[in-house]
Amino acid sequence: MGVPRETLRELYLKMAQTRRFEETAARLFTEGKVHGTAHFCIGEEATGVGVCSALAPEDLIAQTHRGHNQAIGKGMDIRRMMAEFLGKETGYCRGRGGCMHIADASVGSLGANGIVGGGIPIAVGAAFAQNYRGQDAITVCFFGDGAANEGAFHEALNLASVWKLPILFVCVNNYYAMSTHLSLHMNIKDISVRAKSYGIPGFSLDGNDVVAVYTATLEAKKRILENGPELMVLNTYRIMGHSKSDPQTYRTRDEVEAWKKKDPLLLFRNRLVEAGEFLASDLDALDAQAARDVAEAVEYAESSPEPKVEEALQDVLA
Amino acid sequence: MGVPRETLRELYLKMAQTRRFEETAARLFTEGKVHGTAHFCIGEEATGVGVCSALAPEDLIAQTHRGHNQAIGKGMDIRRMMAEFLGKETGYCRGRGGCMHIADASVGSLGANGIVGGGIPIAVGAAFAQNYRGQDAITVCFFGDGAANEGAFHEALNLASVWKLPILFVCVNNYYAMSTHLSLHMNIKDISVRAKSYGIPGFSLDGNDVVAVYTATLEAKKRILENGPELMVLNTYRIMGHSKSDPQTYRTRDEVEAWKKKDPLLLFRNRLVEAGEFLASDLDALDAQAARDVAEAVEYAESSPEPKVEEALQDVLA
Amino acid sequence: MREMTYAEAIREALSEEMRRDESVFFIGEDIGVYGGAFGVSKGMLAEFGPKRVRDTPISETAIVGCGVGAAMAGLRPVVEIMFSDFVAVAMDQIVNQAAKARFQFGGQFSVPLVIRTPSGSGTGAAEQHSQSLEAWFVHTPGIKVAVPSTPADAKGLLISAIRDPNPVLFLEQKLLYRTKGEVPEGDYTVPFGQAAVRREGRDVAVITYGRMVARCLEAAQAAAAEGIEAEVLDLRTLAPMDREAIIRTVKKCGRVLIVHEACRTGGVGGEIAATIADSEAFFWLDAPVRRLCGEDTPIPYNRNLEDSIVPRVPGITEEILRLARREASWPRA
Amino acid sequence: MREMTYAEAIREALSEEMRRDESVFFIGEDIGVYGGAFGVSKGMLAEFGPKRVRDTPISETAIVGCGVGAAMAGLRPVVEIMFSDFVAVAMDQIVNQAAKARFQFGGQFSVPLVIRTPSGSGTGAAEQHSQSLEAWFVHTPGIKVAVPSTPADAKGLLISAIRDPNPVLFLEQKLLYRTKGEVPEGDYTVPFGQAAVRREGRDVAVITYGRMVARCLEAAQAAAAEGIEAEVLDLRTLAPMDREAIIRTVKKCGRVLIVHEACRTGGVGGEIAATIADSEAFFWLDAPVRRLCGEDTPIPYNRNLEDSIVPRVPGITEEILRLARREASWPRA
Ligand SMILES: Cc1ncc(C[n+]2csc(CCOP(=O)(O)OP(=O)(O)O)c2C)c(N)n1
Ligand SMILES: Cc1ncc(C[n+]2csc(CCOP(=O)(O)OP(=O)(O)O)c2C)c(N)n1
Ligand SMILES: [Mg+2]
Ligand SMILES: [Mg+2]
Repeated sequence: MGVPRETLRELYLKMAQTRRFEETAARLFTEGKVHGTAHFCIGEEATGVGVCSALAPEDLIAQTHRGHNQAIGKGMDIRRMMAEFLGKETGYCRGRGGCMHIADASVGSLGANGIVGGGIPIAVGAAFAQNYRGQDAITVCFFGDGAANEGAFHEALNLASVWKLPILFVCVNNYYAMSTHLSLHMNIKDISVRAKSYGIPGFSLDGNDVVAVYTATLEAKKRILENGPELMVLNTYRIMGHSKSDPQTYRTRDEVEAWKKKDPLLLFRNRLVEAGEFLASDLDALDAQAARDVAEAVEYAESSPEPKVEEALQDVLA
Repeated sequence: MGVPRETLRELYLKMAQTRRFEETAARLFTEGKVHGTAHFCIGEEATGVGVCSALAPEDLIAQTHRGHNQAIGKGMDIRRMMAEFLGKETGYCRGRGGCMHIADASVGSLGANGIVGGGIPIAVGAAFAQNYRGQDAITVCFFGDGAANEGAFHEALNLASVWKLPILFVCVNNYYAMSTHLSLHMNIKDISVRAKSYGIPGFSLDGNDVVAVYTATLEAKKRILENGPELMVLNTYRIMGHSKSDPQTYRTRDEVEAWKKKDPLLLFRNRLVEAGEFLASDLDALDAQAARDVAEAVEYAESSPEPKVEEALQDVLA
Repeated sequence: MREMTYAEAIREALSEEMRRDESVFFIGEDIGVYGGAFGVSKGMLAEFGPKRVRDTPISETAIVGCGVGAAMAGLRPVVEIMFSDFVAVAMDQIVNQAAKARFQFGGQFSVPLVIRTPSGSGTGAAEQHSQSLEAWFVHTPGIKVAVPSTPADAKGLLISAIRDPNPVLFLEQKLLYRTKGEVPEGDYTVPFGQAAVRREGRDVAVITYGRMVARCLEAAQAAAAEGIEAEVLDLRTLAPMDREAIIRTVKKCGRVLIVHEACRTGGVGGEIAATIADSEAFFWLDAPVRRLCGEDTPIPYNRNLEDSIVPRVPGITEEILRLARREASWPRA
Repeated sequence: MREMTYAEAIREALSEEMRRDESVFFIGEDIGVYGGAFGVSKGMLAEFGPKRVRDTPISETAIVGCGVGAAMAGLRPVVEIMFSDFVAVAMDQIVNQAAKARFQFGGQFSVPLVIRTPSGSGTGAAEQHSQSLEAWFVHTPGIKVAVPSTPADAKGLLISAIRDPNPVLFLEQKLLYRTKGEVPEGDYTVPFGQAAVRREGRDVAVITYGRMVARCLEAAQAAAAEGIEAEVLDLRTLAPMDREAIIRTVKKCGRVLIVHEACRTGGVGGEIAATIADSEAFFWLDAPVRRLCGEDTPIPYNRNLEDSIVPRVPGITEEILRLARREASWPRA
C-alpha cells in the first residue's frame, strides 16, 4: 500500500477509536448523561484520521463540529475528549465548550467551531503565523460541503491564495448540509472546481479510503510548503443523523444502506487482511484496544469533577 | 454594428452625459460645494451605459458606489442625481444618501451601496421576486473586482445558481480595489472563471467597447430568462482617483496614459464616425446636449432647497 | 380557548399569513423537509410547496440579503436564521442594508422583512448557539425587535411583524417553544410597542421580557407568599419600547427590578434603567434601580455553569424581597 | 512636550510596538502604499516592508479571522477595518470567534488581537460610513473597547491594546485624526479601565468619551461663564468601564449629564445611567440622569442634517445649565 506497516496500524487504531468513541457517546446520550448536542462522524472516520495522521506535531488543524476523527487523528487524548463531552472540569475546555468546541493547543488543534465556516479564516491566520515565522509547517482546515457556501470560505481561500500561505483546505463532503442535499445547496457536483476561483490546485478523492487520504495529504503538504494552498475534497457519507435529534426524513434508507457497504473501517480492514499486512486477529486486537481506551475514557470522565460554579466567570478574559 | 442607429445615439448621449456629469461634479468639489465624497467612473462609462441600455423598464439594477453610468444608463434623471450629490431635498434620496446611495424605484434602480459587495445578495432577492411573480424580467447586479472578494459575492452567486434566478452579475473590473491592484487581491487573472464555482456561464469582455457590452447584455438576458444566472466581467479602467482624496501613488502615470488611449467615449466616437453612422458634428451636438443637460441639472440642484432640519428624523421607519 | 405551544403558534401565524397573502414566502436553512432545527415549520413545505417554503444553502448573508432585496421589490419575506447567534454572520445585511435602506434612499423603498430566529441559552449548546443579542438591534435605528413570551403573543406579534412595512427581528425564545398557552383562532395582531402587565402589584415593579417573564411571575408568586406584591411588566417588543408603561409601573411601585437573560453590561436593562432615571418616574423612586441579568460571560456548555449565569427564580425572588424591604446593598461598581 | 496629531500618535504607537516586538504585524485594506483611508499608516510600508504591513483583499471576515488565527498561533496582529461600519461584515469573527475563543476552549488560547477602526459621523459619508457602534461590543463579553479622545491617549491606549492578551476593538475618532495634542515620547501606556477627569467641577458631572469630550469641555467652559462648574469625565475605555470614577463624579456633583455621539436608544449611555441608578451614587442624585446622545436615526448625507443629529456645544451647555438650575423638564417617554 506504499505506507509503512506501523502507520497502517496507527490509522486502523485511530479509526477504530473514533468509531468506538462515538458509539459510546451516542449511548451516553440515550442514557441521558449528556446535556447538549453532538455531531457524529461515523462513516467519515477515514477523512480526519487519514489527513491528520499525515501531519507533524507542528502542523496545525482547525476542526469542525463533526471532528472526533480529526481530533483523534491529530493525537488528542480520548479521556479528555470524553470528559469534555460530559462537561467535566478535566475536559479539554474544562466543560465550557462541549464536543462542538474541543481544542488541544498541545497537539496543534485550534479547536472545533460551532459556526459553520467560522474556522476557515482562523485557519488562514494560523497558516499566516507559520509562514511569518518561516516555519516548515502547514495548517489543515477542515470544513463540510455545506460550509463551502459560507462567505467565510470564499474570503479565506482567496486570501490564502493571494498570500500563498501554507494551508490545506479539506472539504469533507458528506453530501449533506444537515438535511439539505448537495444538489439543493450547490449547482456543481465536484466541489474541488472551486479551487479555480483562487488559482490554486483542487482535487477530489474517495474520502472513505484512508490510505488514499493519508497519502494525498503527505504529498499535498510537500507541494503546499513550496507553492501555497490547495483544496482537497474528500467524498464520504454521514451514516448517523446530523445531530442527536435528526428524524432523517430527507434521505432514503436505501441510500444509507448503500453507503454502509462502503464503511471506511470495514473497507480498510478487508484490504489490510487481503493484502496480508495484518491478520484479522491483529485487527481484532486493535478493536479491543480501542474499546478498552474508550471504556477507560468513560471511566475517567465519569469520575472527574464537575466544574465549580464559583469559577463560572473564569477565562472570559486572559 | 448590428445595433439600431437610435440606440447608438442613445448610448453615445448617455456616455457623454455621464462624462460631463462627473467632470462637473468634480469641479463642484474643487469649488467646495460638496461635503462628503464621490467615486467617479470616468473611463468606465461604457460598462453601466452599455448594460443598462439593453434592459427593459421592468428589469432591475443594483448599483455600486461608482455608478453614475449605471444610473444614467437606466434612465435616471440627471437633475435629481445632481441634487442628491449636493444634498438637496429634491435629490433622489432627499439629500439623505448622497451619490453613494442614489436609487430610483421608478426606473428600477434598487440603489447604490456603500458597503462593497453589500448589494449583491440584495440583487439576488430582487431576482427572486421577479421569478416568484413569474415576471419576464431580470435583475442586473453591478460590483467591482474588489467586491468579488467579499463573502457576499460568493453566497449570492451560489444562491442564485441553485435557484436559477434571472440575474446577470456584472463585474466591472477596473483592475483596482482602491489602491490595490488585481494581482494583489486575487490569484487569478480572469475573474469570469469564478462562475465555474457555481456551475453558471461566465465570460469576460472589453468593457470599453459599449456596443459589445450592449450586445452581450441583450443576449445574456435572453439566456438568463431561460437558464438562470450568468457572470459577465467587463474589463475597463478607472481614469480618476478612487475617490476625491486619492494621491494615486499606487500606479504609474504611464499606465493611466495608456488607458486614456482606450477612452471608451473616444473609441466609440471614432468608430461611429468611421462606420459612417454619424458625422462628427452630430456627435458634437450630442456632446453639447449633454453639457446643457448637466448645466441645467446643476442649476436645478443649486436652486433646490436644503432638506429641513426639522425633518431629519423622517423615514427611519415606514 | 385552544391551547397550543409557542412553536405551533408561530407556525400558525406564518401559515395563516401565507394563506392570506401570496406575497409572503419563507426561506431558511433546513426549514423544508426537516421542519427547522426546532421543528417550527414542520408540515409547511407540504402545504405551501418549495416555491414558498424554500431551503437555502448555509449562507446567512445571502439569506437575509435575499430577504432585503425581495422586500424592496415588493414581496414580504420571512427568513429564518437557525440560531440567533448566526445573525452575526449576516450582520451587515441586517444593520447596514435592511435597517438603512428606507432612510438612505429617501423613503423610496420599504423593507417588509421578518427575520425569525431562536434566541437564548439553556440547551447545552454552548457559546456560539446560546446568546441573547437583542441589545445590538435595539441600538439600530430602522429595525424593530420583538421578543414574545407566550404562545398568544408569539402568534399576534408575528402577524404584526409580517404586516409591518419595516424590518423586524423576531427573537423566538428557544426554551419556550414547547410551552403551552391559550391562543386565539384566526386573524389577530398584537401591536408593537405595547407592554403587558402580566401581574398587578404595588410594591416592586419587575420589568422583563421573553423567557424571563415566566420566571419573574414565579418569583412574584413566591414574594407574594411573603406579603410583597410585585407587578410584572412584559415589554413584548423592545423596539419600539413601551416607555410609558415602564414609567407607569415605576411610578406605581417606587421600586424597580429589571430582569433579562442577556448579559448585563450593555444590555437592554441599561436602556430601561436610563429611561426611568431620566423621566418623571425618577421622582417616584424609593430605591436604586436594580438589574438582574445574565452574567457578563459567554454561555458555557456544562449544565450547572450554564444555569448559574442566568437569573433564576430564587435569585429574582430574593431581589424583589430585598428591594421591598429596603435591604438591598448597593455595590460600589 | 512635542505636539502631534491623533493620527500621528496612532502611527507612532503602532510603529514603536512593531519595532519592539517582531510578533506584531499589521494588515488591512489599502494600508500599504495608500497609507490607509485616513492616512494613519503613511510611511509604514516603507519602514516595515510588505511582510509586516500588508494590504488585503476587500474581505473583512478574512481579515479579522486571519487576525484571530494568527493571534491564537502566538502572533500579535493589528488589523484595520477601513470604517467601523464594516465591522458588521466581520461581526461573526469578532464576537463569535475572537471574543469567545479563550472561554470556549477552557483558557487554552489567548487572542491578542487589535482591531483598529475609524468611527463616527461628520464627514458627509452617510449611513454606511458614519456609525458609532461601540455599544454592540460593550455588550460582548470577551472583548475590550477603547475610544481615545486625545493624541496622548491614542498612543498610550494603543500600546496597551497591542500588549493586551485579549481582543481589543480600538475605535478611532475620525474627526479627531487631525487634532493636535502633546504626546510623550517613547514607551508609555494608558491603562484600560481608568477614566480621566478632564475638567474638575462640582455642579454637574458630564460623563462622555471619544470625540464628544472636546465638545463637553467647550460646553463646560461656556457654562462656567454662567457660574456653573461642570466636571467632565472621559471614560477612555468602555470595556472595561471605570464604574468607580463614574460613581465618584456623580457623588461629587449630584447631577449628571451623559453625552455620546452614538444614537441614544441602546447606547452606552444606558449602561452608564444604569450603573449610577443601581449604585450608592443613586442616593446622591439631585436630579434625574440626563442623556444627550445622537438621535435614533441613520446618519444622513446632507451636512445640516448630519450636524443636527449629534450633540453640539450649545445643546450640551444648555443641558448643563438646566440641570444645574433644576430647570430640566423630564419628558414622559
Ligand atoms: C453559521 C452557521 N449556520 C448554520 C449552522 C447550523 N448548522 C450546524 S452544522 C450544519 C450543517 C453543516 O453542513 P456541512 O458543512 O456539510 O457539515 P456536516 O454537518 O455535513 O459535517 C448547520 C446548518 C451553524 N452552526 N452555523
Ligand atoms: C465592506 C466594505 N469594505 C471596504 C469599503 C471601502 N471601499 C469603498 S470602495 C472600495 C474599493 C472597491 O473596489 P472595487 O469593488 O473594485 O470597485 P471600484 O472602486 O474599483 O469601482 C473600498 C475598499 C467599503 N465601502 N465597504
Ligand atoms: Mg456535509
Ligand atoms: Mg475595482
